[in-house]
Amino acid sequence: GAAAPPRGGYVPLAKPPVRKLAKELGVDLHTLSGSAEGGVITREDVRRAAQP
Amino acid sequence: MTDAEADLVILGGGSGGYAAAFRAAELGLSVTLIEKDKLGGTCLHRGCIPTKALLHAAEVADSARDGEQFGVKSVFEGVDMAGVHKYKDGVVTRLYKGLQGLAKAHKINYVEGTGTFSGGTTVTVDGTRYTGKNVVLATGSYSKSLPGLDLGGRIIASEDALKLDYVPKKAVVLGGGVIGVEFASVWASFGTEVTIVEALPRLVPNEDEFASKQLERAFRRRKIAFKTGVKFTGAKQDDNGVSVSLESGETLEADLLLVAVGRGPNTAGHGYDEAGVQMDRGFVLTDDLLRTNLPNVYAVGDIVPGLQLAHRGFQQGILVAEHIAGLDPKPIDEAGIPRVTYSHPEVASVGLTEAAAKEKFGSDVTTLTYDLAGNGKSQILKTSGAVKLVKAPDGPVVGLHLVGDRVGELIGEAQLIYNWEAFPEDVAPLIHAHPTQTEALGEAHLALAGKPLHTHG
Amino acid sequence: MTDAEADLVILGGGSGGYAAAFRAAELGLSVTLIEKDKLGGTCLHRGCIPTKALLHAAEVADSARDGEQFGVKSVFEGVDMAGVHKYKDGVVTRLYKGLQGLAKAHKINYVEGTGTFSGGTTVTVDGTRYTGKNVVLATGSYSKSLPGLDLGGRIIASEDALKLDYVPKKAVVLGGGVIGVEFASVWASFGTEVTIVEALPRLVPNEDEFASKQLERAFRRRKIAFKTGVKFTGAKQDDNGVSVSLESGETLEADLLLVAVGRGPNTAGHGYDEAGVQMDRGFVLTDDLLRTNLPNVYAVGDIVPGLQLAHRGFQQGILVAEHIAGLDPKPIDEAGIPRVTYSHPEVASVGLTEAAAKEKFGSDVTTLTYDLAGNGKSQILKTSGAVKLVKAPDGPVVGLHLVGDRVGELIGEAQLIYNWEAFPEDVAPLIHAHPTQTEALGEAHLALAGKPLHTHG
Ligand SMILES: Cc1cc2nc3c(=O)[nH]c(=O)nc-3n(C[C@H](O)[C@H](O)[C@H](O)COP(=O)(O)OP(=O)(O)OC[C@H]3O[C@@H](n4cnc5c(N)ncnc54)[C@H](O)[C@@H]3O)c2cc1C
Ligand SMILES: Cc1cc2nc3c(=O)[nH]c(=O)nc-3n(C[C@H](O)[C@H](O)[C@H](O)COP(=O)(O)OP(=O)(O)OC[C@H]3O[C@@H](n4cnc5c(N)ncnc54)[C@H](O)[C@@H]3O)c2cc1C
Repeated sequence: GAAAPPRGGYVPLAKPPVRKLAKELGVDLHTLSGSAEGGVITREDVRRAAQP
Repeated sequence: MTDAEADLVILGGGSGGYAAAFRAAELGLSVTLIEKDKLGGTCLHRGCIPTKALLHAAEVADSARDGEQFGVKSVFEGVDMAGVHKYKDGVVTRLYKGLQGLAKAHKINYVEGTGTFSGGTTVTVDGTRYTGKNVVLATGSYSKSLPGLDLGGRIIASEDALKLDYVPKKAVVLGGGVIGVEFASVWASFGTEVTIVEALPRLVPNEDEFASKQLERAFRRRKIAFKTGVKFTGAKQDDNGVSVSLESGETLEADLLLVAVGRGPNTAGHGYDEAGVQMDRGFVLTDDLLRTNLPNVYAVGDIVPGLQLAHRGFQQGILVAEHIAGLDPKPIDEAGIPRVTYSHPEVASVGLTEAAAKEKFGSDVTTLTYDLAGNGKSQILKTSGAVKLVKAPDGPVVGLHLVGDRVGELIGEAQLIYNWEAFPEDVAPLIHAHPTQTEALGEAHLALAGKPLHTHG
Repeated sequence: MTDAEADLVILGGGSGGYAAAFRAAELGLSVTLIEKDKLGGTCLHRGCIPTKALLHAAEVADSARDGEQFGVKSVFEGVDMAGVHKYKDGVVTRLYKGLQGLAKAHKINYVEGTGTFSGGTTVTVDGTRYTGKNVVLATGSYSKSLPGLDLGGRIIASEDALKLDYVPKKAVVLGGGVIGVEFASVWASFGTEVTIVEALPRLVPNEDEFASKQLERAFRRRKIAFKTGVKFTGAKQDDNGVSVSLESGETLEADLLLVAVGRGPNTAGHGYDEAGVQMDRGFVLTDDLLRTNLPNVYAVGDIVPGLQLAHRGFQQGILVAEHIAGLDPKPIDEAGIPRVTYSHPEVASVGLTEAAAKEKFGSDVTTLTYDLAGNGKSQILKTSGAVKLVKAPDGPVVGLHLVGDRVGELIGEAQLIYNWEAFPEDVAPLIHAHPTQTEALGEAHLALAGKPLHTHG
């Protein structure tokens, strides 16, 4: 069909389990810049951000 | 008998109770587990396992009957119920032995007997008082009936249906939920003429409407009759059969009436009421860490309102043990618990139905349905069905619904997607193994991400 | 004929070629797809799909033969090869129609004919020059043989094995990789006495050693003979049979010798060499965005060194199309592509073998094996096997390996775990649906996270 493809919405630059971890640790991914290739936010980035 | 103490006293050795026991023991707690019947409870002895053995025998029967479609000269000459029971009981026995071994390895103090909750954190068995630092109530559920409908003779519940030593010619199944649908499927495969009666407007009414429609279509093709949106008014039985009357005025004649109208919490007569456990219509009320209103008293499994599933019991049991041991377990998202109906075809889901998602996120929820007609492996299996995804507006996939033979095994992947809050864009780049049924999940996510592969864009 | 132009000219309409075509069209590019035989290529017509149809017919045969174990009075009276082919061809035809419909819907300029890459970005078919802004080479692969072993008569490759109109009494399968193992499995189910000969020390030698051991045990039980670590030295055939000699001095007599020693890249005679495409032993060399050494010339699928799998071709085709369209697709992690051998039992894996992980991460790699004997659904299916996890030190799960009937469908979940770099602790709280085979994956992760549920701690 010719219909425009559905928009997927915003995907933060982290793999799903890391996003889930961030949520559990109360870390807002939008405040982080990822350390991995392509700016991907890693588990370590999240853990570091979660430290008091 | 002398009284005994433990970190944890658990009343009921079913899925919820034994999971709590094993996990607590792993965490170094001393555990007393009280069970009046058999370790493993409903699921192992009268539920999940024996029904799935019947369903597999049913699959074997169908496969032999349909061999010609695949070029295989196979003949189906009927079912030997003694043989079916031998097979089914063999599976149960082996798993039961394994479970008993685990209880031993975990050094659980296993007490055989009927326990009564005596208040505080004490359970009494035959006069002996078992006092724990904490108590877990896990007494499970029983097959309900309807007012005026007494079980007995030709009117049976799932427990008896599992033991039947013959294949009924005609059966009426009262209730189109998971248990009713599974038995209907088994019997139809064994050669029974089955009619399902369901008061709600559709089969598997807790599922997304899409799943009901798919299942109903498949059952129609299998000549499994069903009457939905119609109330049962009464049943009469004699030596020749049972006659079931409906509000519509219709009467159904059969050899057997299976009553599968739900399961009630087994919470009466065990001292709960007397001890002041807060309950609602017999279900024990808890907070999201499974704590009852009484200090150090928890409840898990089918007695807690919500999904009545064995793995929910496992998950709750583990959570309670970890909480008691001082870990910090997260509350369980009930919607994240996968649900499978193991009929032919299977129905599997995790997350929200479209209706629930719209209630939660508004009308901008998007959905996508991928038909198994486009899935090579499903074509090879000659099964039809579909996958439906539900997506929150600018958000992750919040519901996955599948219908088709063997799709129950796809729920493992679906469960990760829902619980890890994946976006279609997370799944889309991961091209699935060809040819598998998992590709249907893959294609659905590809399409939802705006990059369909084997579908019209 | 007038010459034609397009954004993208693709040589070869197999998995890799058509995926590139469809995705490019979705992204608004004009596409010419040149195919000399049938859209769908090896996988649909001579590979994945027809073999899996045979394997399902084999499953139906086994099921009928073993019905008694499940209490089902079924009889297996042999295989009707004409019926098997009708079934198999029916599946292929339906999927072929679907694929042709998709090509039409995507407005692909489909050119039937043999193309020659003429350098630059031009492919010539019967004198007509098709020039693209970009060219994708996707000419696939062919069944190899060994020096001095000519195909013909009783010595056949997979293409002929798929068309066989009888069930051989005795067969020798040369090669214990995925194709050899799958045919061995089919024929054994159909009643053939099979011997596999593999030069490397184990069956499915690309898999983790664990998987080879599990598969070999299962094949031994099925009375499928195999000789590993032994080289083939020659074969002779006459009217009565074929005799296969081995380096060990042994001679095997059979009706048929299936040569399944791998597939070579189909890159000769299409102008690649002449145009200066850089190749190594016939494979086209590319960078991680599938670019050859020539500007605007890409290669995908079996002609590119690596896993020869249809869904790898899909993934590569999509990547190339997206790259050409100016998107920014990420390079593919070859280890993240799921691998399934669809024999009875199945072998499935994603990520690294233990050996590869140790090479990459050192000896602190941990592994965990969970036996399907503890998995209820596998017991119900009467299948044995196991799940093995490989974990990086202080890191995620980097390898998942499964053996057992139907475990191919679990690779969807495994694929997410590997590619999303999940830790066992991420998976552990998600209790899997009971009773499914996915629980084996769940239990393995629970155990690896230090909180086993249905295993000894
Ligand atoms: C036919 C059928 C099929 C099912 N299929 C599935 C399925 O496929 N998948 C799934 O997830 N779920 C299935 N279920 C549901 C599943 O069996 C239940 O959710 C699960 O068993 C609940 O676990 P539980 O620990 O709460 O209770 P139970 O398993 O019922 O265990 C309670 C235990 O407590 C004991 N007990 C009760 N009172 C006392 C007392 N006073 N003193 C000592 N002991 C006591 C009982 O003997 C019993 O062993 C099925 C159920 C049925 C009936
Ligand atoms: C028996 C068998 C079983 C298999 N099972 C599986 C499986 O279960 N799962 C899996 O993932 N993979 C499986 N494979 C592998 C899979 O088939 C291949 O990986 C896949 O087909 C590769 O795709 P491709 O596009 O590179 O090449 P192909 O599919 O081989 O397509 C190449 C196409 O190019 C055409 N062509 C070649 N030269 C020219 C020319 N000069 N002009 C025009 N057209 C040309 C050919 O006709 C062909 O259609 C199997 C393979 C075999 C042989």
